[in-house]
Amino acid sequence: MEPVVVFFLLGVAGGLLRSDLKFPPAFYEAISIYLLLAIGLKGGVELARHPLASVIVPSLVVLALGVAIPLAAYPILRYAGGLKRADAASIAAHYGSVSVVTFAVASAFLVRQNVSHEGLLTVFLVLLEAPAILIGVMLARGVGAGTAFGPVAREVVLGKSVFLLLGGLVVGWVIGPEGIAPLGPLFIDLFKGVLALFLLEMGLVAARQSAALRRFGPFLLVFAIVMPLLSAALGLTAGHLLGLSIGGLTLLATLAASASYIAAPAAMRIAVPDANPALSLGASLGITFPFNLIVGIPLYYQAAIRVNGG
Amino acid sequence: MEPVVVFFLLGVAGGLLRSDLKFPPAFYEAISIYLLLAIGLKGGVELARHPLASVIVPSLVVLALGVAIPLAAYPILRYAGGLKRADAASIAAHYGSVSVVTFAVASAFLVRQNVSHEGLLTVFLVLLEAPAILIGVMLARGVGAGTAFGPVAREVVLGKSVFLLLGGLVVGWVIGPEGIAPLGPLFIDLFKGVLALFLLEMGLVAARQSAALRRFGPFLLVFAIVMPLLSAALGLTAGHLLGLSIGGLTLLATLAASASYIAAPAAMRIAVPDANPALSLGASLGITFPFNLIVGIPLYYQAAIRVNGG
Amino acid sequence: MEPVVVFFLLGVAGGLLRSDLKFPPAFYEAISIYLLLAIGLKGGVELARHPLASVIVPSLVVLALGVAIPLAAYPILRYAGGLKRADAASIAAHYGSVSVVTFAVASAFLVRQNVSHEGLLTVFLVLLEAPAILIGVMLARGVGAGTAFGPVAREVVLGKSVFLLLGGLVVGWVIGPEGIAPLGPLFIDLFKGVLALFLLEMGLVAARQSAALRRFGPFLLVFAIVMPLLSAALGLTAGHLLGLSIGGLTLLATLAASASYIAAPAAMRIAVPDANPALSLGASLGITFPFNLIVGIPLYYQAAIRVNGG
Amino acid sequence: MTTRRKLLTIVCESDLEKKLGDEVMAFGAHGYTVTEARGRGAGGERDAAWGPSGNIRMEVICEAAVADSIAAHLRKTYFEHYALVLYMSDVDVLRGEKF
Amino acid sequence: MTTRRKLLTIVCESDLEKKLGDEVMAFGAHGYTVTEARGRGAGGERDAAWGPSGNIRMEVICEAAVADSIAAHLRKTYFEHYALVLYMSDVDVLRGEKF
Amino acid sequence: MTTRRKLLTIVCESDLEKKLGDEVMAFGAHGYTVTEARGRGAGGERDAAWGPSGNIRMEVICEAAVADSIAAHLRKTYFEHYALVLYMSDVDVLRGEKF
Ligand SMILES: Nc1ncnc2c1ncn2[C@@H]1O[C@H](COP(=O)(O)O)[C@@H](O)[C@H]1O
Ligand SMILES: Nc1ncnc2c1ncn2[C@@H]1O[C@H](COP(=O)(O)O)[C@@H](O)[C@H]1O
Ligand SMILES: Nc1ncnc2c1ncn2[C@@H]1O[C@H](COP(=O)(O)O)[C@@H](O)[C@H]1O
Ligand code: NA
Ligand code: NA
Ligand code: NA
Repeated sequence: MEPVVVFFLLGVAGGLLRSDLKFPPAFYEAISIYLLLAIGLKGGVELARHPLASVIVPSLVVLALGVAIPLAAYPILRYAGGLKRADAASIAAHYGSVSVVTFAVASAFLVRQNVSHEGLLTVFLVLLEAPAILIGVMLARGVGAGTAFGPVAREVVLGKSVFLLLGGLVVGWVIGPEGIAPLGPLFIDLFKGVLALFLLEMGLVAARQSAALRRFGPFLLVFAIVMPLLSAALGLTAGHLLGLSIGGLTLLATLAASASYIAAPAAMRIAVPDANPALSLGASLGITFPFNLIVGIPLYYQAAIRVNGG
Repeated sequence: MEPVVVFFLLGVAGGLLRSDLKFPPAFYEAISIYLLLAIGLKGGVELARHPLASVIVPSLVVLALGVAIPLAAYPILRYAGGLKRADAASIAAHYGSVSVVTFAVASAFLVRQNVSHEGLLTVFLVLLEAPAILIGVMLARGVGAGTAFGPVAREVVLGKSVFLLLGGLVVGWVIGPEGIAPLGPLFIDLFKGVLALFLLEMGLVAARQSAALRRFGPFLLVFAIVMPLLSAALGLTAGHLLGLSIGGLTLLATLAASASYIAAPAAMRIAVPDANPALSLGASLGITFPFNLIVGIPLYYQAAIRVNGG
Repeated sequence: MEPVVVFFLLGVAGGLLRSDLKFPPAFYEAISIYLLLAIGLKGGVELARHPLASVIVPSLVVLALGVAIPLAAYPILRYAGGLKRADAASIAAHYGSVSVVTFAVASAFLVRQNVSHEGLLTVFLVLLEAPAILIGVMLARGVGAGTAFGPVAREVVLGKSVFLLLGGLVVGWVIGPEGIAPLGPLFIDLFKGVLALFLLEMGLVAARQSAALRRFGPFLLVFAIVMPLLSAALGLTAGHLLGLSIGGLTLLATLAASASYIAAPAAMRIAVPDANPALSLGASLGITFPFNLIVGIPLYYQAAIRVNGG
Repeated sequence: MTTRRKLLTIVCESDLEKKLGDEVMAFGAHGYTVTEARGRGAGGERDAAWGPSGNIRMEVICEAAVADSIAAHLRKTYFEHYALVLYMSDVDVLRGEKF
Repeated sequence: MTTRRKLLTIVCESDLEKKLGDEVMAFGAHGYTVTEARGRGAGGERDAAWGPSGNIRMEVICEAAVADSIAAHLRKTYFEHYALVLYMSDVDVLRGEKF
Repeated sequence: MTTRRKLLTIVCESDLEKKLGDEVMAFGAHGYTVTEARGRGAGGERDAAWGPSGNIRMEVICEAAVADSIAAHLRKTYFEHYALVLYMSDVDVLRGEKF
């Protein structure tokens, strides 16, 4: 098992045993800032190696993926699950958006397998963060006259997640490989250790979220495991269209399968007040996140091998 | 002098000069989490090299040491020192338990002397943390019918110190040397620097604690220097029984001699309310901690050489 | 462009676009503590290579520089700018004191140019921090009978900036090159990455400060660009007197040109209450800081080459 | 020397801080003070261990009429769907014209 | 529109947070709010510079009878051995049934 | 069982904490509690994003006469040049002799 995932399990154990370990809020914040920026930087440096024009078509395909997943999730939640409109829309937004940490764990997994991937994937990560959130708001409110998407769009794009990822991407692209070298000890070498710390904390939190979920019956539990598999299939299809390598396929499937628990919750809380956050966080963080870490990523990797080899 | 100890002295100077330097509480917390986890991890990786069965007998000996020290300290405090029961019990608990940072400084000291030690020592560190605290509660309350040790035991074992040390130990043991490698830049390479930062902060705090102690007369001052010497002798005896190397002997003596100022204060504050925390912290952090750092560790090392050579 | 400056520009962009990215106060504090201590340490280690006596004359020259700059700035602010006495005095203090981060960026710039500098420069940094603040208080209050400079002097010297720089210097000097080695991964290798993070945050803050400045008309804006050029010229003169190398000249010019936004604001706020902090911070942080980072440092380097070559 | 004003205290999830701050000002308050908080209530424990679980505590000193209209607005807008607690008391302020 | 309730504020050492929270609920309160604090008092300065020296500030809105029984309990249990300060005032709440 | 005292609350820029704490004690208070804060007011937003932009919130429980003399002192010393807000209310304390 990927070492950083063991830290996650330690956190889950602590949460279940009700250990009084708690990260100070400022520490949690600082680690988040670091991880987002570091991922952006690394992606930007990779990106500097490619001509910018080659990014356009793949980006459009990935944007379509970011729209398709919440549109696919919504009817399942609304009609198969019988959830009320706001909840279905909010959960759809969470599953259409992405988990940056799941992406980071999948990257670490690939490094251990000695499998490389396209630099473009970090761009995909950024591109997938926002669209599903906007779709979610539309699904909840309808595309009526009175709906103002501007503020929500602004909120998401200038929200700290996208700002740091995108900002890191641009900075990495500007300063390039030699520029990043003296910053490497912080942003590259420490990355995996900090990720391990973050996963320890997320384990503590996830243990509590999954407890909250129990109240809502088996449908969400099943959804939180089946939906990532569907999304991963969509991701693999999109990646196959784009001719991605095995590493790229694995990461795109992981992105598709992952569910947001940072950007989406904050945005949905304001934009769709009548959605219950315990449902969406319980599913995305309490079930899907651990599922992807432990079962999903290796699975998507195997699938990527088949798709690429076939 | 060990470089990290110089940081401690800088902190003491700042405290005495009343500098307005103050670590934000979240920073102090974050550093503590890091140090405890890193020590656990390193120990766990070491441990993975030994068969688990060989741990049992040494563990029992060390547990006995953890019981013996507070039982030895209590009558001294109560009868020679004339302290009231609760205070004697609480201070005994502090001196029976251990200071993780003193252990870390002793390890750094050994690295500078090019002396290695058994991987087991981190296990001993974890084992010595809790028993003395329980003994302290018994000494304060009596072992009567109405006494509930469950909650105290639970509190200590799931408290963040033991949880992180033990959790780190297990994670290190599970992921082993290759698993820790990519985490090394954070958890190994930075360790000593972070320890230096922590010692700077502890210097600031210790300066204030030792000031508080002045109010309580010379007995505690003498106790805070003589008790570590007695405990170190007990530790050396136990280590000799176990056939430890010079490095192992030094560390076990240091553990025995060190007094807790994180786990014990929190537990005693709840379990033995009528003990005055200024007494126990003044002695353990204000006197014994600096004494061990500056005088104790080199002394225990010399003693370990004699014991091992003899 | 120096990579860390790109992080600053990202922060400025975030500030202007009103991104909701915000560093937790404890993170900002922790980074400040780290940077000050690391700079002190590095300087102390350098210093250990020189005989202490050789420091005395240069120190006196640099102290004179620290007195001359605020005395030169004050009449400009008061009579050319028409500012009221307290404001002129406070701004003069800011420009006479120094910006530690500007110094760090200039050092990074020199490393990229493969230009070395005298170890003494960190001592100069410490020496330049305080005198201008005292001069500022005198200018504001007059050197009358009732004026108590003791408290202000105490405040500045034991304030965390000077304490950490000076403390780091002493510790570095005591432990020397071999002592610092095991601490290097934290205090040396990570330095530039942490500096980048800090500059990102300062960009967010500077964007807001420069907005505040707009209210106060063009004089301050011009002052905030012309004054550093004048000070840099004074710094080059002093450096030439001392026979500094090109690297040393660049750094001393940068120190002279830089304006404080940590130590000076805190001290002036208490000592000169009727000075408006929006003016001094708007100028020093909103204009002079970015100006030095982007335009100033390369300029002072070019000038240093001429001075040294001439 | 002192004037009587209302002190309105709001405890709610951190995500609302920005929106609430703007609304409070729009209703005629001239300022507010925010501290980080955690707590327990009908919605369970909110322990501030990570972003979405933090609370804030916002205090607004203002005229009684302003306090009432803010309270009415919050009641209408947030009570149904958000963890939000609100209470009022009288305080005596210096410089009454400031609030 | 509003109901009168008691606001009980407790300032004490951080170590007590968990225990106090449970006790307050056990005495019939339906919630509480905690913020980090530091301070000075009879026990000297508590500057939150490290774990054992931090305070918390806990607020409980509840019925007067509940406030009184909590206060009586705290007085009995903690006054002698802990740094703990406690005060009460009246506040007007919306949704009085909540508290 | 309880005694009536004044609760004086001061919100101001963090830089004043040390000075204010000493002054409050000098005027006869026996303690105070401080929490970190941020806010908005006549002086614009103070968002605590970096050192100079943070606020503190200080509470002092004391006798009415002490509260008045502290308030008068703060009014004289700080109102003109500092971001500082101050308000008072009545609270009921246990152990009245402590305050
Ligand atoms: N009775 C109470 N007294 C003080 N604070 C409360 C009370 N009830 C709730 N709170 C605070 O308000 C937040 C939201 O409350 P609730 O909507 O009841 O979950 C809680 O997390 C607490 O911080
Ligand atoms: N008069 C007071 N006003 C406000 N807070 C106080 C007062 N006295 C004590 N405190 C707070 O209560 C804590 C414990 O007080 P004590 O038990 O008096 O040391 C202090 O650290 C302060 O935070
Ligand atoms: N009406 C108000 N209600 C609550 N807090 C306020 C109010 N006005 C100002 N404050 C606080 O006091 C600080 C200084 O206020 P000011 O001097 O008006 O800028 C602000 O940053 C707020 O934290
Ligand atoms: Na997804
Ligand atoms: Na011990
Ligand atoms: Na200068």
